[in-house]
Amino acid sequence: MSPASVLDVVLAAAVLAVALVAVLLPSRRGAVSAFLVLGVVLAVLWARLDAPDIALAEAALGSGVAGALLMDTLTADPARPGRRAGRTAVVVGLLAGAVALAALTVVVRAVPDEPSLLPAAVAEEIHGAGADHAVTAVLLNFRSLDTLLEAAVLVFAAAGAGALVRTPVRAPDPVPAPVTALARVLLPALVLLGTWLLLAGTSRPGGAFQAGAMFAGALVVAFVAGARFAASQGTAARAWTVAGVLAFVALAAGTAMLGQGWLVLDPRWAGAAVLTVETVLAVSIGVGLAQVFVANSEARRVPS
Amino acid sequence: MTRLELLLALGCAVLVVGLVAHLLARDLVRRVVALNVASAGVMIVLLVLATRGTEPDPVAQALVLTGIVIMAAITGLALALVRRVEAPEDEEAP
Amino acid sequence: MSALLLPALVLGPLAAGAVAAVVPRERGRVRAAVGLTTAALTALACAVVVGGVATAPGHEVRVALAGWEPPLGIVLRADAASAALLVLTTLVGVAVSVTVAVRDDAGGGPAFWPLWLGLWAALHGVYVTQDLFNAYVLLELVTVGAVSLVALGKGRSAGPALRYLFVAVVGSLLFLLAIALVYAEAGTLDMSAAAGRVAPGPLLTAALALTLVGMGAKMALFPLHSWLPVAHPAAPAAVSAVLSALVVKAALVVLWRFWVALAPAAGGAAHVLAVASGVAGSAAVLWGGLMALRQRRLKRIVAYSTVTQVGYLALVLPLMAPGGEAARAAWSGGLLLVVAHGLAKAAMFLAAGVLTAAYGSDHLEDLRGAMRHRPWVVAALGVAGVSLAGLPPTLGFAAKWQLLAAGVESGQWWWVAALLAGGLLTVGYTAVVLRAVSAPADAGEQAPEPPPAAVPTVQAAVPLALAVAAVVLSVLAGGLAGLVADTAPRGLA
Amino acid sequence: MNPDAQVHESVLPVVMLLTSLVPGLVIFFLREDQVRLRTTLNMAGAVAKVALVAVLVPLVVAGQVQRAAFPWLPGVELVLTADTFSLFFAALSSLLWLVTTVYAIGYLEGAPHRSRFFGFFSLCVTATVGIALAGNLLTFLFFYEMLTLVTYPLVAHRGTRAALDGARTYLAYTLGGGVLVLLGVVWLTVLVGPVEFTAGGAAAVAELAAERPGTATAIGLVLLAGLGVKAAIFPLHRWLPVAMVAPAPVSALLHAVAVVKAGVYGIVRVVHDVFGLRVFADLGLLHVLAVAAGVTIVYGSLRALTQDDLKKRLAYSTVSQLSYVTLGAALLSPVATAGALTHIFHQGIMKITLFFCAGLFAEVLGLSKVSQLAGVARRMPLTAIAFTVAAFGMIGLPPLAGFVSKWPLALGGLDAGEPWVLAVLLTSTLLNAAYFLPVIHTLWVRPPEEGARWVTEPHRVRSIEAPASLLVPALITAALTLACGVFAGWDYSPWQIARIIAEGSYP
Repeated sequence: MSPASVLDVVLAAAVLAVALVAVLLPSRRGAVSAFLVLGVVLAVLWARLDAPDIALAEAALGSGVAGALLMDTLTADPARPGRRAGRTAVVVGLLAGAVALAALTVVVRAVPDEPSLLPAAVAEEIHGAGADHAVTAVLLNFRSLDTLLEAAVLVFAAAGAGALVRTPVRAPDPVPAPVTALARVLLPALVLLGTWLLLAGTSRPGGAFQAGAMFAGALVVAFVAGARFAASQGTAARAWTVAGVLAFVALAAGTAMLGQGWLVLDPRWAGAAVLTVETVLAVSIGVGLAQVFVANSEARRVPS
Repeated sequence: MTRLELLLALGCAVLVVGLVAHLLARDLVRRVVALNVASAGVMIVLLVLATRGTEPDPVAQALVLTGIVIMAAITGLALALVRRVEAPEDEEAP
Repeated sequence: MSALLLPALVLGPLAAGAVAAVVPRERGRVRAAVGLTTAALTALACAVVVGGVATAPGHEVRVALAGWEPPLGIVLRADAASAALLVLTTLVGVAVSVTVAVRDDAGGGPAFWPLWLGLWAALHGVYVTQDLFNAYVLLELVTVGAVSLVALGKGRSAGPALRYLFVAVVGSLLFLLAIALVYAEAGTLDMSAAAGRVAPGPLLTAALALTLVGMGAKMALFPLHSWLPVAHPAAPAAVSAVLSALVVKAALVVLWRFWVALAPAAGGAAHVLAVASGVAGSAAVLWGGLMALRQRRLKRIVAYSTVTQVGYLALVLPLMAPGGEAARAAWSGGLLLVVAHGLAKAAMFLAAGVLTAAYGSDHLEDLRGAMRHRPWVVAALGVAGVSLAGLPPTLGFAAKWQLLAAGVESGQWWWVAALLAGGLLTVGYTAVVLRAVSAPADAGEQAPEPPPAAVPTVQAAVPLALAVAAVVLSVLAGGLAGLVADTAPRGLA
Repeated sequence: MNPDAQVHESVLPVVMLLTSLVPGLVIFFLREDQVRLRTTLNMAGAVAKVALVAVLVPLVVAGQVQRAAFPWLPGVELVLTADTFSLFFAALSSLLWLVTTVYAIGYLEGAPHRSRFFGFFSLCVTATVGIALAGNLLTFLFFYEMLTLVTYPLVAHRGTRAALDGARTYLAYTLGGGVLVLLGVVWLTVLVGPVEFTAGGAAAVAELAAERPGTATAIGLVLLAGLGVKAAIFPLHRWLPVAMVAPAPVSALLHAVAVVKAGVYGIVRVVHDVFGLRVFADLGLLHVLAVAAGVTIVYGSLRALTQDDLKKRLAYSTVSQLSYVTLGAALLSPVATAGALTHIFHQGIMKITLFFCAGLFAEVLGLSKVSQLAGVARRMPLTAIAFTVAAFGMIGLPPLAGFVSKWPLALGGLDAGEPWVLAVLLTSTLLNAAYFLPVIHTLWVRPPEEGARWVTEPHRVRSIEAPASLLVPALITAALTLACGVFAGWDYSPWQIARIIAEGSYP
């Protein structure tokens, strides 16, 4: 590979610097803000690394949703001064870190500069995989089990966070007028953007997860703006949360029963299957992430 | 130093920074942030590995996509737990 | 048939968990019904798959998902080791499901069901996946389920749950880096394919070390164990049973699979790491045993006992190293120990749950008289303790025999000494518990024995059933060990 | 042990185990008040076991060996064999189990937790018979450890602090020993494969001893040290006097039928049937064992002298008497071997009589100290007679059982060229007399203490001096003590059988 350009060095330095700031700032607010900045810097790095999907996902999920969750934590209780670790612990920790870093630096120098087996294999098989975009084909066909299980992680994280909620959820009340106004603009924009990402995902960067993150964003905005439906933790919301996983499992079981084998997609209808699963998955991810958010924002509230 | 080595080292550095901070921090939210930083470090390593050929490696990118979503879900759960830990005593009792 | 059912072992409970999550929390009976039905079907499917493994040529059942072979696709493969784990998981899973279905406060309420079923699915996945990254995703699913379940505990269980989450995620990140390093060198994520495409060097050494540390943290290997005695007792009784019996094993299985596939290619570095694992394991055996002896709360004793047992399991790596007969014995002994420990530990935690429910506390002082009022629960504790200590006539004895044979065979006397000492410590803390529950009748200074509260008979019977299973299965130890030994791993180069 | 024996695959050894295992498991589930059912089960199992032994003895003496084997782990089998030696020990334990069961039913009448007690009681005998029938070291170990576990609840049965402390000491010692036995068995099995007990020693072990004498010596030492705990060899004997807090029938089991016998039986099996006497002697271990046994004999007797507690005195006596067996097993002489084997049987019936009597004194009159027994023979003449017979037997007076086993031991010592053995036996006999004769004197000659409760309280009118279920077993075993001495020449007497067994050790 080419030697490192100045841009690479600058970008690397920026990432490292922001990461250090994010972990060094003593206040929660500072740490969280720096982390959000890290998300932006990383998105640039991802773009530089020819990974537009990741850049989108990072923007939407990594810093978008995670950031929103963190921000919400802050607003809940901003004044919590961090205690300091003991001096010995700090020294030991820093030393161990330095040793580990030195060792890892040696290790990564041994990484061979040649592509893995997989890009060629993907390129060979992508026709009939149901998506022209390679990343989508990997996610929804070649390694669909990973994707199914990842959706399951989200479902059960939402269930786990939901189980921590011990009082009924209410939307914030009253809502300041500017928030409502902003919501009216943001809501349709986010839904549209999500839908576009979803549809585009089969042939271009984008897909269920990025779209789901947009939908989640929309729901969170609606929640903050006081919309009752967004605060719901009822059966319908839970049903939407799990719909993606269930649809995926149904597809898997269906293909198995048809005699093709688990998750084996026939090229004739692979495209339709992929798009269908992606759509349900995107909605599920949206609702699921929103559920985690709602569970969080509620959990701090002392019951009256 | 090649770009590959530089960026791989960057990923490792971010990982180590995140882990050390996670272990040393006492504030729970900061520990969650540090964990996310560490996770970003691993993602950098994977994505840098994906750039080794002429075409970007879609599998490695898919892995990172999956990893990011999982990390978001875990962050959500972690923060819900942080809330619960920091909740007033009376709320904890069922 | 078994190949058809193999993916169902993962996807079935997963879907059932999702369905249970939709059922309103107020409808606890419905959730329990979903859970019990799933448990029964899962047990059936497990039996078919295990039967398939036993009869299949080469003792393996293999499915390439989505029709894609490695390196592109993900392969699920059940071998003899998977079969052993599936047997354990089925027994413990059914026991736990029945316990919670009878009265759901044993599991922390109706929220238990979706999380438990999801966890169950993930465990099955971990046992059978051949793909490194898939193993990572499954481990995260295990973590999410297990942590959420811990948080269902009474009192302040969120803190221990969060601590557990942190450790588990750090472990996963280290493992993910290890995966990246293997991928960087081998260009594939399939474990067996990667095995042929790696060579000794810093990449492989680092990958093995990172996996050892990462999985060590997840399974509470000394000195990364301190979260376990906090998190496991904080959980509801049925959850503690699942955590100690099964969840700890998920990380262990990943470590073993990774090790068996890749360590032989790593040369001398693998030997050094194996010794490190042995040292940590020995220290865990002694430290965990001594700490267990000092505890005055039943659940803490059982939790420290898990620290000890994880130590035994860490000894398997150095014991396998010389290859040949030793590797065969160590591998089959390790797997027998996983099953024996799982059954015993589930029995102990469920028994502890019954006693806690009956006496309102798990302080040994409060359990005086349990021997008289709850003899079957105490018997479960006793028999389980005997199996843990590796004494006949239990499965634990068969396991310990194999491990000792491996150690003697290869002249690794240090590990032999640790194994023997650990057995004595186990008897020690089991005896402390038994002594406490059989309160001296002549102890005039103590208050009279507290009358226990009523506990459903089924809940009280389940621990004994599990403990008896540890005795009965010892008859089948030979078959299991033979099956496992046929596919024993190579030693290190 | 007979090398020419024909081996028959048979279920009989398994049935022998089941006759006590099944009743034991069922009894656990009985309610406390189901006395009749429990008694029936107990007695049926005990009688069936004795009957089975009676059926097997002629077969085995005629040279048939009944064998049952089960694959366990790859390359390792669990083997049950009814050969002459195993049947010898099995006969002892089944016979004494039968009388002890009768005794225990009477002893525990109305006491709490009887289902638990008799459940473990039956498991204890199952384990002992398993030890007797074990055909290889692994099987021996299997039941040896099981015996420890099922005896623990019996020792702790009373649930008092003293009982729990005693049980803890018992467990610590025996499991510590068990760990060593485990290590030795694994070690040997790994090196030479599973070793079946073979008269005169296993060929594979002899090869090992020739090629790697150091390793073989180490294995032998580890095994001896482990077995030495239950065989109560000094200084590993400390648990035995402490464990006498157990109820009297349990003490009888510990001292006569099960635990200590398992230890010496194991030593004989290891020395004679695993290594072989000559191999063991060549390794230099025979001397070590003989000296340890000699020291223990004298030490136990000396300690017994000073005990006022009757059961404690008997316990130290056991320590001493057991090492007679060990000593005989460690002498390179067929006479000594036969004497040692005979003493396994004879010491059992004599010591159980003594414990039965001690239990009778305690139960009927509430007396547990030697000094309290003055004149008790007037009140309990039959018990006193039984005690006296057994005590004389222990001292080794002819024509009682003790003489039949001690005399060949002394001869064997000379035969083996170890004259110091004679000195040890003489000293011990004098000491035996010194601690038993005062008890007998106290019982029969000394006048009752003024104001002892049993003197002042009115004698409850009874046809005999004590409940029959307690007295009759003691009388039976006392009669056996006499019979084994008088009829030592009979074909099926313990002495004759022991001689047959002993021949096998000298191929």
